[in-house]
Amino acid sequence: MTATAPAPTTVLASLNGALHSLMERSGDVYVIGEDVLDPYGGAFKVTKGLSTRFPARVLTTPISEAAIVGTATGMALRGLRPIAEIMFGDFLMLAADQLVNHAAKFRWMYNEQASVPLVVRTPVGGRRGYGPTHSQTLEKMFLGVPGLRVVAPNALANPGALLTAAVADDDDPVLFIEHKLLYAQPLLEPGRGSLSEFQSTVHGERYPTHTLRMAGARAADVTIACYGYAFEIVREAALSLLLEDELFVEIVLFTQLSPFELDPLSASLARTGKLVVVEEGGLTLGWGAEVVARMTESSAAPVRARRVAARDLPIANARTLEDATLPQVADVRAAALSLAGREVG
Amino acid sequence: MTATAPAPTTVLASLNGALHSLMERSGDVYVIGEDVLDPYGGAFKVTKGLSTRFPARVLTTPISEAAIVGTATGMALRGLRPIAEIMFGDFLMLAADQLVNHAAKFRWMYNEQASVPLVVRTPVGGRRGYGPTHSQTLEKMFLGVPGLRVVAPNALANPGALLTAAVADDDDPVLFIEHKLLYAQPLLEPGRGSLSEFQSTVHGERYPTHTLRMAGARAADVTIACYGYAFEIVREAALSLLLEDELFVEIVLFTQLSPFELDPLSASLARTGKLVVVEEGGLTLGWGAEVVARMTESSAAPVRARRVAARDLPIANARTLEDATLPQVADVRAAALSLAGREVG
Amino acid sequence: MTLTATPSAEAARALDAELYERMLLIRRFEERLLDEFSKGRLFGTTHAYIGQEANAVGLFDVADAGDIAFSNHRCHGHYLAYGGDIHALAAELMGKATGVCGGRGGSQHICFRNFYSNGVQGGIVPVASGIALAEKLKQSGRVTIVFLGDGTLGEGVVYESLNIASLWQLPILFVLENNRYAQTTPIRLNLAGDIAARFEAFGIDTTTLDTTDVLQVRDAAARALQHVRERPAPAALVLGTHRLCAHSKGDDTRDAAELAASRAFDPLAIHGPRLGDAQRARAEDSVRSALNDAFERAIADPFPLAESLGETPRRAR
Amino acid sequence: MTLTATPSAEAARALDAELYERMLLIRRFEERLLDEFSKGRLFGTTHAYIGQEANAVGLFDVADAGDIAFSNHRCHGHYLAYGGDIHALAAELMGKATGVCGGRGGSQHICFRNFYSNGVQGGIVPVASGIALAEKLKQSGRVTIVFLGDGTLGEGVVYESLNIASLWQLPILFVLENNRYAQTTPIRLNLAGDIAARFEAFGIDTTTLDTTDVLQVRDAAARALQHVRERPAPAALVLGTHRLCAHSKGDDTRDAAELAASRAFDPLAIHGPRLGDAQRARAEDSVRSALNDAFERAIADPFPLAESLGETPRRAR
Ligand SMILES: Cc1ncc(C[n+]2csc(CCOP(=O)(O)OP(=O)(O)O)c2C)c(N)n1
Ligand SMILES: Cc1ncc(C[n+]2csc(CCOP(=O)(O)OP(=O)(O)O)c2C)c(N)n1
Ligand SMILES: [Mg+2]
Ligand SMILES: [Mg+2]
Repeated sequence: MTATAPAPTTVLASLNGALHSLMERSGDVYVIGEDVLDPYGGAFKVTKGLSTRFPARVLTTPISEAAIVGTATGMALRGLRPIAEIMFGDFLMLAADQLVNHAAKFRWMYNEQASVPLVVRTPVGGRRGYGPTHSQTLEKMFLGVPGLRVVAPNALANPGALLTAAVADDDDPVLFIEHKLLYAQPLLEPGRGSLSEFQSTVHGERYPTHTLRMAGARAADVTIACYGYAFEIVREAALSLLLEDELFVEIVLFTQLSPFELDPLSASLARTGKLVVVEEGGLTLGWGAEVVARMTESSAAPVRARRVAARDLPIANARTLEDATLPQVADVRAAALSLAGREVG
Repeated sequence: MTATAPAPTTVLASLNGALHSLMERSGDVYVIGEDVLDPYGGAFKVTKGLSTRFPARVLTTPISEAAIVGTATGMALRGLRPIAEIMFGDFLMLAADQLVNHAAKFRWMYNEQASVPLVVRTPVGGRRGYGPTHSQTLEKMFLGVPGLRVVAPNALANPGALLTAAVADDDDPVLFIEHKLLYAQPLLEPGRGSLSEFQSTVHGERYPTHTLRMAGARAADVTIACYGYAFEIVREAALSLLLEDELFVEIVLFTQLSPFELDPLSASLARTGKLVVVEEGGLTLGWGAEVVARMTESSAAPVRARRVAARDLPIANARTLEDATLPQVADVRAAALSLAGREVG
Repeated sequence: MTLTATPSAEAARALDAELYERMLLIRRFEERLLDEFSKGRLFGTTHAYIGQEANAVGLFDVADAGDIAFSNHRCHGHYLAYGGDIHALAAELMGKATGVCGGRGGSQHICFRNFYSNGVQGGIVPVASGIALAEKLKQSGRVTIVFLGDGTLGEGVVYESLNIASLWQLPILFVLENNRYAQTTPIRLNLAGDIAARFEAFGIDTTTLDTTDVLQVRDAAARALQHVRERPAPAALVLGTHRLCAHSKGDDTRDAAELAASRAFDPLAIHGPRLGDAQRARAEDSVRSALNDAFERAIADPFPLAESLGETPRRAR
Repeated sequence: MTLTATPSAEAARALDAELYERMLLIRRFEERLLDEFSKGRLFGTTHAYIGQEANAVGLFDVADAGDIAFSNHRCHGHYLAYGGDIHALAAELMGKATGVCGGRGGSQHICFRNFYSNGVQGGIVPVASGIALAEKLKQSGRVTIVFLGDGTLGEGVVYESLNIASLWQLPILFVLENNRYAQTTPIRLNLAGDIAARFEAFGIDTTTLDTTDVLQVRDAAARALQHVRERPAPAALVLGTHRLCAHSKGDDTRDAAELAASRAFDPLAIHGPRLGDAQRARAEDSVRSALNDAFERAIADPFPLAESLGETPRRAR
């Protein structure tokens, strides 16, 4: 992120670079969380190098998720820009009261006399065999909480820029959701590499939404909405639908999950009338439920929709079970084909 | 609930009677929570009289919501049937980890070697001027949590029988959601009193769903789905739609919120094609989002839908603001009329 | 307003009068509020500070003007002792647009200058620690004061915060008001072991006081604040006290004899005799007129308009 | 298996051998596991008990067969000392259908008879209290043993549970394994004050031990269990120990000199000399064959089928 640093090549490098640059630019930025100090640099290494460069501003904490978020909230109330790390998203449950009844409420409840420019980062998601308490995708529980923004990077949207926006340009608390499998993922660019088939339009500034179309293709048959790591699955499904089934899809990729601002999706849906929503969290009351509900309520024409999400089950340790619980490329393909009225093989 | 006791006349009496009867019938039933002892009998009096009759089985606790749920979970794991009370539903946030990562997970994660027959009761909802931290309707955050059932009584479904089912006949953890304004509400019977215009069909046994139709009316124009206190608003709206607008509605009133089992609603919607979902919680990712999403996905014919819910804001202390935040009869009327293509006055 | 050496007799008399009037203001404010409730001018709930006035008044008298306070459900007394605007609080409690939070917060959710409160027990404690940390980092010299009841020692996050406050030597004063009740639950049914030992186990300097004499509270608070500010390091002040009113409105299940015995600890009755009759009457007059003015204005003030709710549109309207 | 008076020399020798073999089983099991990880037969993560074996082995040797244990992320050693089936654990860790939880739980989420574990720090403590309460109410005479690491003293719910356990005099033994690290964080960076004082502040009888001698742990555990069972009342055992392996897999950031010094506390090295060479060799043989058998069967076992997930249908398939 600094002028001299080489351009980052992975999501992890992008996030880590953004943290370095944020701390460099402002003495008000603090990092607070468990095991965030070097040489470890955090369980997923996102805070690597920070404590070496900014020893006074990287605070390793006891194992106290509620107090981590509460303490960071207090810092933010007094004008600092704290970035809290919750080691696994599963442990957000321990900080739920702090997020919902404290950080998110203060600004409104105090009638705009205070604000809480807090960022809470956390890795989520499965596919690493971590079992039932270290693999969940629980951000859905925080979508719609008044006063809280929920943002998720992906490999396409510049992850570091998103994090920078959340820390430096957002005066409200932001829950920043990082899928574990994204960290090692190379950054993507539309029209290049594995996205060579796609062209992208960007809507919004701070937390942009990308609409991806097959370059030079005819009108799309189906719209697929997703965020975060699900984009990795969706883009693979989209390519195989194109190559194997000649089905054209349009992908609408969100970074701001809540509040819901779905205009780009409405626009795509006006073209296709068919919507698949893909996410890694559990199906019921996942992000997709609100997306489908809003589209159903607001569309002039009838909407046909399918959600692809995890089964409403805990995430098992056994890979066979984990795979069968979490959404896969084949599920996205099946949903799109079924909506398009094709035989599902 | 006992053979000799007079039939209860309010929701509060029904719940309290059920607790008395449950404790009488089984020595395994315990009540655990803050300020549950007589003479106080709980902040909303639901546990009144229990500690006098069963002093060894009513446990007043420190102000420790996480440990209340955790302790009750441990009791349930070892074969007791604990009923925990969380004084205000807002404080469920403090027990979120216990509910999501402990109570709800054990049975599945331990491969059915254990079960957690726990009931967590809690009063929710606004309209009493209790302000931002004592008025919320947060059960939506727990809908869809694998392994957790969420049940809500209303003035029509026998509330005591529901609670009895949750305690005595359900081996899984149940979150039992009681709206504060329901307590004083007289129990209703279809075809009688304020429900004299309605006839009801009941689906399901343990946690039944009621479908209410206007007695002797022509086919309904709109289906309205709701639960809990929202039924009070919905039935008032339904009567006024009938009398003032000659609009006929069918009400589908749920008691089991999660897992979602929506067959009776699908059936009603197959008749009307138009769906209004009403709840007191915030709109975004409320119960209604999942209801609308499922109906959209599963209906053969296109579904037209509107959700009526609270604005996505904290609940203010000032009555004017609280009223403007929470859904009102007029909102339900407006949604139904707009779906039916009528001018909204 | 830090601790001074033995004041002159005149200064001591002036201080006595000041402290008395501030305690009286709180007492009469709360009484007025309960009265307005019974008249239906107030909606919701309230937790009066009657009987505990010496704590907040003694403490804030020796706090610095820039110090920060985070309070709980029983916050009116803290707010008034802090110097909060009377009319703005009265209006807030009536849900008026002119309230200190525009009617949004109400009784338990206040923000005024460097004074904050929230209604979830315990949750404010880490937030207060974070405030103390920010002020330490900014080297502002401000102390953060956080209020807890004895019952709130049930909440786990309190201990997470004690650990962090001690580990990082934060300039925070934990004020534990021990009225031996949590709502209707007597302390023997919800607290095991020893209160001071709980703080001390985290390496926090703790002073326990069992008095409702405002002068004694003031002295102890001055010492504690000095410790916190100068080290800086956290400290705890465990203040034995007596709630001489219901927990919120009508919910007093305590035994009559016990309540009667508690009346002997009324801080107004203890401190009052240090003033002359005329001084006390003047205090009553001055408080009455301040309260009348505040409440009359608040009663006349408008309710907030639904439009002031913010931009989030309600669906289906 | 309760505390007995001075045993005969023969009984003492048999006990020595038994304790050694149990510790060795844990040691070799964990080593085998880390090896299987590097061979890719295991997926996910694991937290080995290497270096801490004396705690679980000493403790469970004097626990009753019906006692209940609730363990944490570092549970393999506890499970094996409890008497858990070796093959069922190996299979569980490989995600096999024959695992102790059918492959659903994995390393941190175990249930076997009266042994439970979960992977969220602290959250198990109130659940264990509830178990102890149930057993007290049922008058079963069972003691509940709950394991915590020093780092887990950061979690607030632990203190909620200490308060309740003491208030209700629950038959629960808190076993605090103090290896002075939480993942990579040394205790000086995350713990203020004093560990024993934290338990004592809640009125809990606490014994602190700084030894990795299994015989000493066993004696202290026997006394603590007796206290818990007979009063009944909670007690805490604070066991100083040394983790002689990475926190999970490769994440050891500790200084080499410190690690080398820790090796002096290897409980096998301390207890081993009480056995003859032949006895030790026999123990190695017996453990090796038990582990080979368990792991070979586990490796050959089938993975669970997706169909065993349960009835909840996945959408859109
Ligand atoms: C998390 C939480 N649980 C429960 C309550 C309800 N409640 C409000 S005040 C109170 C008692 C508090 O007792 P204590 O801390 O001793 O303060 P006091 O009321 O005696 O001043 C309770 C249980 C709450 N506000 N927050
Ligand atoms: C609530 C929660 N926060 C964080 C973690 C991640 N984590 C797993 S083990 C561990 C360190 C635990 O330290 P300690 O309690 O001392 O036990 P030890 O690992 O030393 O045996 C951490 C932070 C977790 N599992 N649960
Ligand atoms: Mg109290
Ligand atoms: Mg440790």
